[in-house]
Amino acid sequence: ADDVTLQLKWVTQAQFGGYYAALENGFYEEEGLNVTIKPGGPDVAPVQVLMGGGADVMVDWLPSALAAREQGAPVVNIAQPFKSSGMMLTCLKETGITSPADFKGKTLGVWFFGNEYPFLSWMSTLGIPTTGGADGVEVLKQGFNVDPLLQKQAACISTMTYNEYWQVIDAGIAEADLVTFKYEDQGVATLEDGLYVLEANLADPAFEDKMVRFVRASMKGWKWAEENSDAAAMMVLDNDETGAQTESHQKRMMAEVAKLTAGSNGALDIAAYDRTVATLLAGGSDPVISKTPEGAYTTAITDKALK
Amino acid sequence: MRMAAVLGVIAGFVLDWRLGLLLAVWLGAWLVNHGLSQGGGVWAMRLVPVIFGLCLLVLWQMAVTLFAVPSVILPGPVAITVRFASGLDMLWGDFVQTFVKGALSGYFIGCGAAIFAAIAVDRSLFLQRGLLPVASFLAALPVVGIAPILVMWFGFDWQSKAAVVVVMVFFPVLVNTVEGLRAADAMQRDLMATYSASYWQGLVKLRLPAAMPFIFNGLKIATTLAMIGAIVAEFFGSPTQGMGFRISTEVGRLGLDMVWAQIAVAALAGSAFYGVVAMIEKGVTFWHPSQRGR
Amino acid sequence: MSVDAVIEAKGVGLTFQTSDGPVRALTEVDLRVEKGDFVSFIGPSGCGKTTFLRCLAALETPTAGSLTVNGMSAEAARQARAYGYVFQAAGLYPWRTIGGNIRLPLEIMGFSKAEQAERVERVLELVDLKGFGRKYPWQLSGGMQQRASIARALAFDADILLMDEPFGALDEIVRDHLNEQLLALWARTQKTICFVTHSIPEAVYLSTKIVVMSPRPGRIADVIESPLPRTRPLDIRDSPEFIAVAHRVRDGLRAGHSYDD
Amino acid sequence: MSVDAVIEAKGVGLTFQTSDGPVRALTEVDLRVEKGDFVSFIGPSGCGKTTFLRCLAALETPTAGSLTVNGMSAEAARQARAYGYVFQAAGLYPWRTIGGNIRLPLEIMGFSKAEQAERVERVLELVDLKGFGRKYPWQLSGGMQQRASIARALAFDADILLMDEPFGALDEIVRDHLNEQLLALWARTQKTICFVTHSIPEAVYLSTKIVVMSPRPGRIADVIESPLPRTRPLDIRDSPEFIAVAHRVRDGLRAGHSYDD
Amino acid sequence: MKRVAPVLVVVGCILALWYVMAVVMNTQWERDQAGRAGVSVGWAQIVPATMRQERPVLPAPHQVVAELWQLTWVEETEGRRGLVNSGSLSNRGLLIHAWVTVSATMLGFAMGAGFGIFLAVGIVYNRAMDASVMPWAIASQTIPIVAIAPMIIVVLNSVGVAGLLPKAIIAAYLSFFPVVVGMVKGLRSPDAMQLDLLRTYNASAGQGLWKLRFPASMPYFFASLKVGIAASLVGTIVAELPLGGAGLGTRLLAGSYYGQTIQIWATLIVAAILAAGLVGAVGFVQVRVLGRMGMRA
Ligand SMILES: Nc1ncnc2c1ncn2[C@@H]1O[C@H](COP(=O)(O)OP(=O)(O)OP(=O)(O)O)[C@@H](O)[C@H]1O
Ligand SMILES: Nc1ncnc2c1ncn2[C@@H]1O[C@H](COP(=O)(O)OP(=O)(O)OP(=O)(O)O)[C@@H](O)[C@H]1O
Ligand SMILES: Cc1ncc(C[n+]2csc(CCO)c2C)c(N)n1
Ligand SMILES: [Mg+2]
Ligand SMILES: [Mg+2]
Repeated sequence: ADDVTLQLKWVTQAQFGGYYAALENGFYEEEGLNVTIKPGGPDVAPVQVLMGGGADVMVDWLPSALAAREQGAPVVNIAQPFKSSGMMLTCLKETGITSPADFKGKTLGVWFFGNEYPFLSWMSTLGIPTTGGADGVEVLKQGFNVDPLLQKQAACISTMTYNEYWQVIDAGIAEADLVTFKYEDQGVATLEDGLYVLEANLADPAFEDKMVRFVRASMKGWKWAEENSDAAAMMVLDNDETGAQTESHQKRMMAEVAKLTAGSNGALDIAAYDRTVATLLAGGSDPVISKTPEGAYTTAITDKALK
Repeated sequence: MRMAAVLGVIAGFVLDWRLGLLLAVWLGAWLVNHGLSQGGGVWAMRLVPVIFGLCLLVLWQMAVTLFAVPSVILPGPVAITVRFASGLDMLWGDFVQTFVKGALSGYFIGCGAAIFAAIAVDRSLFLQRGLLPVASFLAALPVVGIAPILVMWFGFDWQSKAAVVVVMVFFPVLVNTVEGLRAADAMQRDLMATYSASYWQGLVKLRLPAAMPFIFNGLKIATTLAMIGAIVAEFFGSPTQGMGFRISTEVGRLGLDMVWAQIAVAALAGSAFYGVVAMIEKGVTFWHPSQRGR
Repeated sequence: MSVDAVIEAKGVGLTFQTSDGPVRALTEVDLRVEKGDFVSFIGPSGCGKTTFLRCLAALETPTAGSLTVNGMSAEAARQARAYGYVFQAAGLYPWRTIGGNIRLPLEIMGFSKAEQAERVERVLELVDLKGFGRKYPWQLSGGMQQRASIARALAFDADILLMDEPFGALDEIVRDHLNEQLLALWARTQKTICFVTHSIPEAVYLSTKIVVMSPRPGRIADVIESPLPRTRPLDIRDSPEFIAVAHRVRDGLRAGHSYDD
Repeated sequence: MSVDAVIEAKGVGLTFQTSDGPVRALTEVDLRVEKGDFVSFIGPSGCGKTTFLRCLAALETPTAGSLTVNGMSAEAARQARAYGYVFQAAGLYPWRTIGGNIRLPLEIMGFSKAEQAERVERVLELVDLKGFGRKYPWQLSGGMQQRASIARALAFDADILLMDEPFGALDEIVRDHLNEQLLALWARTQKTICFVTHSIPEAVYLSTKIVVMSPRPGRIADVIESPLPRTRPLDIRDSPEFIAVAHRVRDGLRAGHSYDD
Repeated sequence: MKRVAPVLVVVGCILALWYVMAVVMNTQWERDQAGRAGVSVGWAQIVPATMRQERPVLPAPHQVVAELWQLTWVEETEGRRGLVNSGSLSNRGLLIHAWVTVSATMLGFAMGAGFGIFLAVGIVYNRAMDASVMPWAIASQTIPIVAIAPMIIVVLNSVGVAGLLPKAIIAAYLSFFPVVVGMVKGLRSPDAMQLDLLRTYNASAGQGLWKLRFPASMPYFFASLKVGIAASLVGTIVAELPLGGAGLGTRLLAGSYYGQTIQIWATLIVAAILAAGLVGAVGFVQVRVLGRMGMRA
């Protein structure tokens, strides 16, 4: 069997349920692949791992992948299992925020480490400076969890529909006490969890073939996970070496993630891609990328995989 | 010895000419240093560590260039220097946020508190027996565990960084000071007793001066800890400025040259901080044999 | 009695409690020292000389017997700052200059700044160290340091001087010299001096009264009143009286010494 | 000459280069020591006694003059392990037992295990420490430690014994005792001994030859051949010859001593 | 008893203070919750409530103890993956994580101590190393290795260095420094006389090292090993953060992602116990070795 190593963008959790489902159900094996899934973490840059040869393929968000491309790391999107974005800004109602116009003068929690690009381009489309002051927003580098909101250190924090949002709820704050702004609804959605490989590797037909099989099996895994979300969540749990994940949280996450992957067959939606690029380029004085990327995706893999 | 080194270089060339080249440069620098240190002039001895450092930088650059290491894995010193020069404003802002606000304030508070605590511990046998073991247990708590908690307690800005630094430097300074306060020998103490000096007179005129070499030991260790503590704490939440913030963000953005520029700032600032404290030590403990010897 | 007893010890004993059990350092020590006496204590290592001096200075508390200094308890005498103590090693604080070291007791006892300066000058002169006030201890030779430490003990005009082997670490010639100076000082100031030494000639040369001690546990083996005159040139040491006293001291010492160490 | 010169120094000088400029520790030292001599070096502190002994042992290299030990250079003699050196303090390694300390030079010189054990036993007996081989240094008194260090220097049968104030730290009685023992040992083994001391009686009591040195820079002021017989009971020290020699030594010392320290 | 009582009293005081702080720090949340629910609460409700929050700012001590118990004994005996049910230690409990961390710590410590001793010997015996190594060793410790550890781990991982080794390298980096400093001091601790003695025997450099410098350095050696092993543990935990496998570091972080304060505290306590245990183990060896060498430690 051919070895494939997949580097995740984050720790083992239901966000990556499709890959674990494919692994546990033997879909990779059926394609003649021997897949290793490496969990990521808050300080792991998947592109670095890829460049260093530690993985063949990685899960990453399009904005950070494009930024990496500009930095001289030639990564290419080969498939896009996530159709819609799960990113949102969650605010406490008591802060009086009802629309993005109310952000001015408030403190917002934002994830960095390459996850800040969607936020920055949103703010620049809104024309709000992120340097603080009465007309701008004060930005905090949000840590790993939702504490800043609970401790009221920030008026709003970044959350994912499938993860942090539920942690806020679990902490005891009612949905009615929250206001959320989905990037999807604000028209600034960017493509999330896609599969990326190094451009140079694609020239090798054997590698290309491996990826075709990998994408095919992965998508089979995702579709299975959408159907059987509770069972997929248990597979995630079984693969969690840290032992810190809880069953209830992962089941719920799997169900939420299923909503984001629904409708994707793995092929990159070119229109969505162009929209993401446009959003990123529109970044005002400090755009995430400075020129329209060339060759940042290929449909060749999905074309073959989906035949 | 020299023979073996030359053979090593040749073996390197045989395996891979790039490896051989690296080894040859290393051997050359080593021979120069060896010669200088045998010669033994004051200036020659100053030169030795400089040559050693330059040699490391040259080897690094050569390795990166010869083996074509991608810059997102490890940039070379030249690229880092260029980024350093072009990013001075940003580096300065981050430096002020992390070092001046976070590390220094935490350092002063932590060291001050530790010295006062040491005096209290020294005064009371009870505290000595009770507090020291407990404090040493608490000192074993890893920073990475405490940092998120302190960020949660003290907020995102430099105050929480200072708090982490306080926690980190407290114990080494405490232990050294307690030990130092015991350093006055029995005869020196008896002398105070024959004058029937009060506790405070004994403390100010004998025990604190005698403790200074020990206290400075602690203060020197604390300098490197302060730097590290302030940077690490920023990983767990920070405003959008600071050396730790920049390091973690730029790793995510693959701006490795900026990351290394920050590391260079940290090393320079840390070494300078250490040097300053060592200089003050020299002034304060001029009387101690370890200072007189040199 | 016509003369004042400066020190009066009756049945003094001291037992140290150690982890290996009690150590009897002194037993049944009776001694009377009069004003202006120069008393030497001599005896084998570990016989309790230092311990007895420390009892006098209230640095240790006897566990038996009674001890008065200047008619009060040793502790009261210490608090009244009745004596100056000179240790075996000079024990100067290295972070203070010679002047600063001599000033130390004066600062603690609250003398005025002017008085401090004046006294420092005076005692520096007394011990022949004029001009060395601004040097640090390590910049002086051992003999000079020892004189500085004597100056320190003299600075605050205590009547009693307790000296524990002050010249132990010096060479014979320097020692002779300091012995002469000490005698001169004693003659000038009429202080009462208690002096511990290992050297028989030194003890005989200096003292009006020699206390020979024997160990296990520390006892007084002999008290010898010196027949020598108060003014003593160095070559008195070749006189028959001197040699006779020295012999008596040596015999006293021999008796108490066992050769198992 | 009929007897062998074990040590021959001609115009030996040594200048230390220090950060404060050169320090002349020795100048123009001429000395001849014959086999079986017991030579004492005496002189004020800092006159270069230790330095000269260290030159003999090739621990320092003279900067002027010529020096031969057993007919070869001092360095060659060191490499031939021609002498045993006894330092002022006992200098035993605290992590080795007394036996282990004595064994140290034997291990280094590559004696066989059996030979080591045998020699350790022999020298322990020689210095009266039989049965203490398994004790650690700190379990012994100062005098016993000093004897152990002498045993260590004796263990490998060097002809020359260099001793730098070996009894400086001991009390007078113990010192007398060790002096007697050292004389007995010397008589038994016929070694050549160079002995540094500060004590005039000790020098006179022990030596066949007394070298009086004077400082700034270190020179030989006087070399006194002792008229005393080789066998010397302790009370020889009260004899007129002894006192005469002692006087001559003291005068030699005085001459070289300045009282500025 | 004389030794234990003060410790108990101090621990008691800390616990009392801890409870007070728990109430103070957790009150805000209770008030906010009440405010959001539109009810008013008094101290009588707040105080007990602050001690049983699920995500307290500061968990009460008994909550931490309960969590510790839960994550060790209960998990291993009753857990689905516990020792009793699966035959192997559960990765939900803390024992296996502690073990993983300890093994990397020991490996790193061995590497670091070995390297430190090597450098120290070099510094003492070679003038070129003496002049060049120390300033750079100091500078190396001012590099915030803890901050760049994740990157280093990723890079090492990508060049195929995986498993215990990358963690051990970080641990070694942190632990070599105290060993160098202590050992240089220790190897230089023999005084001039002890060194001269060997010269009079015409001993070789190797003999000087084995028979004098090493034995003389033992007290310094152990003192620096104690600092070194604690540093090694910190290094391992830091190195584990980005790895996502087993280990206390990962576990701390995992607790952090999901805001499980109580679990973080429990993990922290385990880490501190480990540190104390490791330092204690070194101390045990120290007493033995120094005792056999006739030194009173
Ligand atoms: N603090 C102490 N605890 C226990 N034993 C002590 C203490 N101080 C002294 N001793 C013991 O008391 C005895 C007398 O000691 P002391 O120091 O008075 O002797 P010394 O006559 O001054 O001897 P030396 O001439 O060596 O100075 C010794 O056996 C010593 O071991
Ligand atoms: N390594 C050195 N560097 C510089 N000067 C030195 C050194 N060793 C000794 N001296 C100086 O050389 C002179 C002679 O010293 P030495 O130790 O030989 O004297 P000594 O006669 O043994 O004195 P003491 O009786 O105090 O032991 C002194 O002035 C001393 O300061
Ligand atoms: C430092 C840090 N960065 C990002 C996240 C949030 N997060 C959790 S899952 C996920 C999606 C990754 O594909 C993201 C961005 C975090 N909690 N902490
Ligand atoms: Mg004494
Ligand atoms: Mg000498």
